[in-house]
Amino acid sequence: MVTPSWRERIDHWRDSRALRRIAAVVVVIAAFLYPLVASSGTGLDTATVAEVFILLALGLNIVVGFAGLLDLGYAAFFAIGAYTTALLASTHFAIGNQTHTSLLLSYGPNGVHVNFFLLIPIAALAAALCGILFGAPTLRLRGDYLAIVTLGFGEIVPKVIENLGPGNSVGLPNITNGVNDITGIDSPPNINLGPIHWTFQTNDPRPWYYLGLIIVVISVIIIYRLRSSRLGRSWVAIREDEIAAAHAGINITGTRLTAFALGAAFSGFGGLLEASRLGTVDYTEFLFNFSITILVMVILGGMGSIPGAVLGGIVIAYLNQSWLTNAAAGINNFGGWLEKGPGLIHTLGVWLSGLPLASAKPMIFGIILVGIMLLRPQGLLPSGRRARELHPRTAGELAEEDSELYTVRTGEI
Amino acid sequence: MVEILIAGLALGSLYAIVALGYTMVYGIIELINFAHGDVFTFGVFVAIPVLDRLINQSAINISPLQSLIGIGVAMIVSALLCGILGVAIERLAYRPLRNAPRLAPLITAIGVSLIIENALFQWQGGGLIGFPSTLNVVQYPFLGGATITNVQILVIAVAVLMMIGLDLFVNRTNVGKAMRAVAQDREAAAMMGINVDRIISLTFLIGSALAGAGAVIYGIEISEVGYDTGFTLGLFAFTAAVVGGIGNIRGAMLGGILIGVVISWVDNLGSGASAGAGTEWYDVVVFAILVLILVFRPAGLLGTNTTEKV
Amino acid sequence: MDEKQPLLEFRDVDTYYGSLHILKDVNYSVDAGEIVALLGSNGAGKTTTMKTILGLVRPRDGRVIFEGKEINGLPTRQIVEMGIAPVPEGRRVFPKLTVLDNLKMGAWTRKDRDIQKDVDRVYTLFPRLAERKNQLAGTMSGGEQQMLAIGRALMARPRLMIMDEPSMGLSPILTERVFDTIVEINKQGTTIFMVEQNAYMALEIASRAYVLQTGEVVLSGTAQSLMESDLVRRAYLGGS
Amino acid sequence: MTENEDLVRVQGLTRRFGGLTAVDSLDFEVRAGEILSLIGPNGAGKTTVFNIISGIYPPTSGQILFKGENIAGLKPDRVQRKGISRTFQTLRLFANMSVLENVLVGYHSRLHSNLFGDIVKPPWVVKAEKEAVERSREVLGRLSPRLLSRQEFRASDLAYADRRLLELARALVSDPALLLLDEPTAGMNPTEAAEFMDHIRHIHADGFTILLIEHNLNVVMGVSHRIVVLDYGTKIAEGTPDEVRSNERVIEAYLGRKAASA
Repeated sequence: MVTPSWRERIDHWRDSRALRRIAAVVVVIAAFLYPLVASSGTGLDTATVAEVFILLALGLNIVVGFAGLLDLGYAAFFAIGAYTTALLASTHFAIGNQTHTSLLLSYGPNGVHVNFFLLIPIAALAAALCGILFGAPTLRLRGDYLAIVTLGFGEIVPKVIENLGPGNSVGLPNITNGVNDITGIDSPPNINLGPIHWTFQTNDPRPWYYLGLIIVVISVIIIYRLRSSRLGRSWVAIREDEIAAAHAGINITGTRLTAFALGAAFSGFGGLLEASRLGTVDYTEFLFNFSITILVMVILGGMGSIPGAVLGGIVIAYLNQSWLTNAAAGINNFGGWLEKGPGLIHTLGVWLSGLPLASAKPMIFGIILVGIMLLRPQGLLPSGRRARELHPRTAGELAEEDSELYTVRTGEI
Repeated sequence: MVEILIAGLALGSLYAIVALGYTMVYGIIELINFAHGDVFTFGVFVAIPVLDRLINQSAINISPLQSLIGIGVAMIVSALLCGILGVAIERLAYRPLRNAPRLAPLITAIGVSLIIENALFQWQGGGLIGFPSTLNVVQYPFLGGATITNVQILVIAVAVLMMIGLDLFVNRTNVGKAMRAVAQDREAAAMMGINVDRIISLTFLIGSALAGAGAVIYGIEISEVGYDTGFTLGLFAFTAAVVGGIGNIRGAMLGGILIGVVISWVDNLGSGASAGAGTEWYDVVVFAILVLILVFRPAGLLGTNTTEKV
Repeated sequence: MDEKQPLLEFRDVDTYYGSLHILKDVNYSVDAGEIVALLGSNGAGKTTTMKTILGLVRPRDGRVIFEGKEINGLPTRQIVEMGIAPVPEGRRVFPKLTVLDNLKMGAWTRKDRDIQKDVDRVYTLFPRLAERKNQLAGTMSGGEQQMLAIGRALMARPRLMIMDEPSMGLSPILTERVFDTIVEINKQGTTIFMVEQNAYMALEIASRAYVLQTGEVVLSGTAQSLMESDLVRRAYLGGS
Repeated sequence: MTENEDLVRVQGLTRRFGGLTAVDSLDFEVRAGEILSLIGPNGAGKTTVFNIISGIYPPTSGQILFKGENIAGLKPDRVQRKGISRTFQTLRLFANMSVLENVLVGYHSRLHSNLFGDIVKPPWVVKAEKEAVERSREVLGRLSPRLLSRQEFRASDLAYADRRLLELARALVSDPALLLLDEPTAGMNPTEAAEFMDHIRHIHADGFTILLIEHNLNVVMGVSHRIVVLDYGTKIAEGTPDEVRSNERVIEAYLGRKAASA
């Protein structure tokens, strides 16, 4: 009926399963080999940050991409994961004057220390639980209202952390250490498995990198499975037509809540990794701007696309950690060089050398958001279905319109 | 108590003015225009140089005439520039997505907000900027020993005038009715020969211009402003619009004033050991109100519940 | 056909949505004073025809001519101003405007603001609307809304009224009433081009008709000849 | 007891929107195995009745007894799980899903699964999924072999009449005890409508109970066992097609002389 355009053919080719599998295997192998060729520790550090970002992007992609819910406060769950870790695995909570020690948990005057591997489910569950508590009353709301409510949630959580520090005004004991941050967070225990000897220290990024990589690979597999399950199908159905989905027996709020909680769990998970890697947490890292940064990863990669989320996480991590600073320095230097020239070139040089690129990150993210939405709403590595939904008007929809446009509002009251 | 009320009323009037822009834009294209708060900040920033020129601030007593002219001119300039900015945003960022799924313009709006906010940051830096003093603050005695200042009277009066004017425009004039027609059924309006694009532009123009004019009043009342002032203010104003019933002009006014009074009240809570508790918690309170209203009465106080037709 | 110029003409019109071919080389002509019906099922291209006339869809090829002037490519506003007014499918009145304000919106493109005479004319045609002039349109029944939609179109003082499924969603008894009104309006001098599923009713009042199937005109002629045609009897009149 | 034969008993059903009473203390029943039609002028409250039964909004007052249990006020997904499926006046398909996926969504409530099953995919989950696909294909094939041959098509690429059929398949696949069809032939020409009527008859022959809203009198008179006529939210007549056709009040309010005699 319709001859496929070149773009559609390319999309189809990219959709082919075998090819995807091969690509995935190649990428994973390359990722495992990367530390062998990485020239410096800083490069690997960035890669480790990228892993956390990928986790966040994967999680938010469940919420935004799969379930179609715009969450503008996603960083709050990251904060919850990170602070759960900080409270349960650091010197912060001194209890009694005797130290009790066991494999999974020890506590005493030196604080509470829960085993890292036990913290994995705890941090994920804590975030998921907050997701459920917050989502249950609000997920009935329409998309844009939900966006603003999640934004509010994202503002509230750091505020609560800020306000529950020492000597807080509501008369509670010091829970979060407030503006002072929490430091001295435990690293994961050393791992000795056959040839693997990992010691988690701040001066060696390798164990962190491999730990993150394993977690990312497992997460990707889990999310692929979810997408093709009954639950994944329900997400699509709700996104496409909520009312029809409800009448097909899908519990709308419950299904959305699952997406929200799963997304939160991944974020909490990311928070755990980040907190234990840095050894410190600071609530000002989890504000609106960070929520938007994660959103940019998802949008850039392509809403609903798992490879897209991975790519988005990597790009934004490198942009954040190195590219932008390097580019800024380069451009400023280039400007300094131009300054030596005459007339207009000099003026241009002055402008370029003073260009505050390093502080323009929000603007660059803003431009990415607007640019992607206007020029390529499906993102860089689109998921087939989402691409069709996001294209302003596909031929099929318009044809549908010919018969349906006018009947949209004819229903009885 | 009365003083808190008056302060709340004045603050609320500011929210109401900004809320009008949200409510109009949402009413006509169902978009939360995230950039609106930043347009407002832009309005404050452009008013500063205008006032610097028109009002001799080294004078001990600024003459009332000079104040009035200065404020008037600043409001017009700011309204004009904000209006243009608003129309430009709509034209460049939202119009191309008119027929896209709703998530797309919403995400774009966030992007535009980031761009403008960062541009304002590049322009004025990250600190708080003092707003020029434009009139001599005079206190008048008010009910129960409380006082009211001329600034507060000005803020409330301007907000009320704006709302009445807008209400008359939308409900009484043909263009206003066309605006409502576009909001209710865009395609049917197009079939009547109404230029939908132009009406939507006009909506952005009016909403943004109101924010621009309100920005001057804000500067006078609050006297300090930062590049990100509009973000939080915008959120509160949006909350006000939702509380009043989004799309409803009188509702925006009512919601704004309610939010203003609540903030003013909460802000003053806490004494002794818990001194400052209110100041620490009031944004949490506002967001809690937002969530509660949306969950229990999504149509707002003055809005009517509409059931989706099937 | 005589050399008299038709009021509205489609000459080899092709429209596409993306790569989808909707109207395929379509020709219509509507003479002044006629009622012409366009029959066809959903997806045949009827609504696209209406949108093409109003300039809401631009044809890729071919011309749409109204009173000798090419109107394809003109903005809707200008087309309405030239004397074409739509009665859209599903009525599409403005639910939260009053009846009177709805009528005023119908007169939007009029340069003269002297619309009271036309309001009175609509009220004479539909006394029910006069009774409810200050009521919100959305609170009226389907039949009343259909009257309002027709009245609103009349406010533009059109020479051509294009109606999309005026019987849609109306009970048989209301359909009859609406069709009586259409005849009355036509008698008062407005030409009518009407898309209709209810072929029986449409052919009863139309002078000529076209049958559209998957974007192509497969049959056209006088209402009488169509009523007797096998294709129409089989597909649209449910007879045998 | 006649009560045992009634699949659905609607009692004193009332729904107000603001000041408007859309449905006014309405009583009627649907008997197991019949095709019952609701007809009436636009705005008479037919779709409102459907929306209340299927759970879009709760009634202001009144009961809906389904197999003896009051289901008024339940949410749509709960109603569907009880065994009531519906179609919509304006098609509501999952446009970007394939034909088969659309039907599979209709089977949702018959599949039992949890997060663990969805992620780990143990053999019983895989088996249930396979059964769901088979069942969906079977329903598609029984309804229309053409639709089955297009199972991989996107729903929005189907012709209009096929999309109507697909919506029907989605409603049928869960084997509902009651099927609500809201103007299924809207937008069809008489030939297509007649074809659809055949489908309704076949479905009925397979043992489904059907409640139908329809404007097309040919369809209504052709397939209904009984008809309930609404006007301004109240029942003005009830009976066989012949009884209704000759009822004075129905002619007055709805049919008109011409249609009644046609």
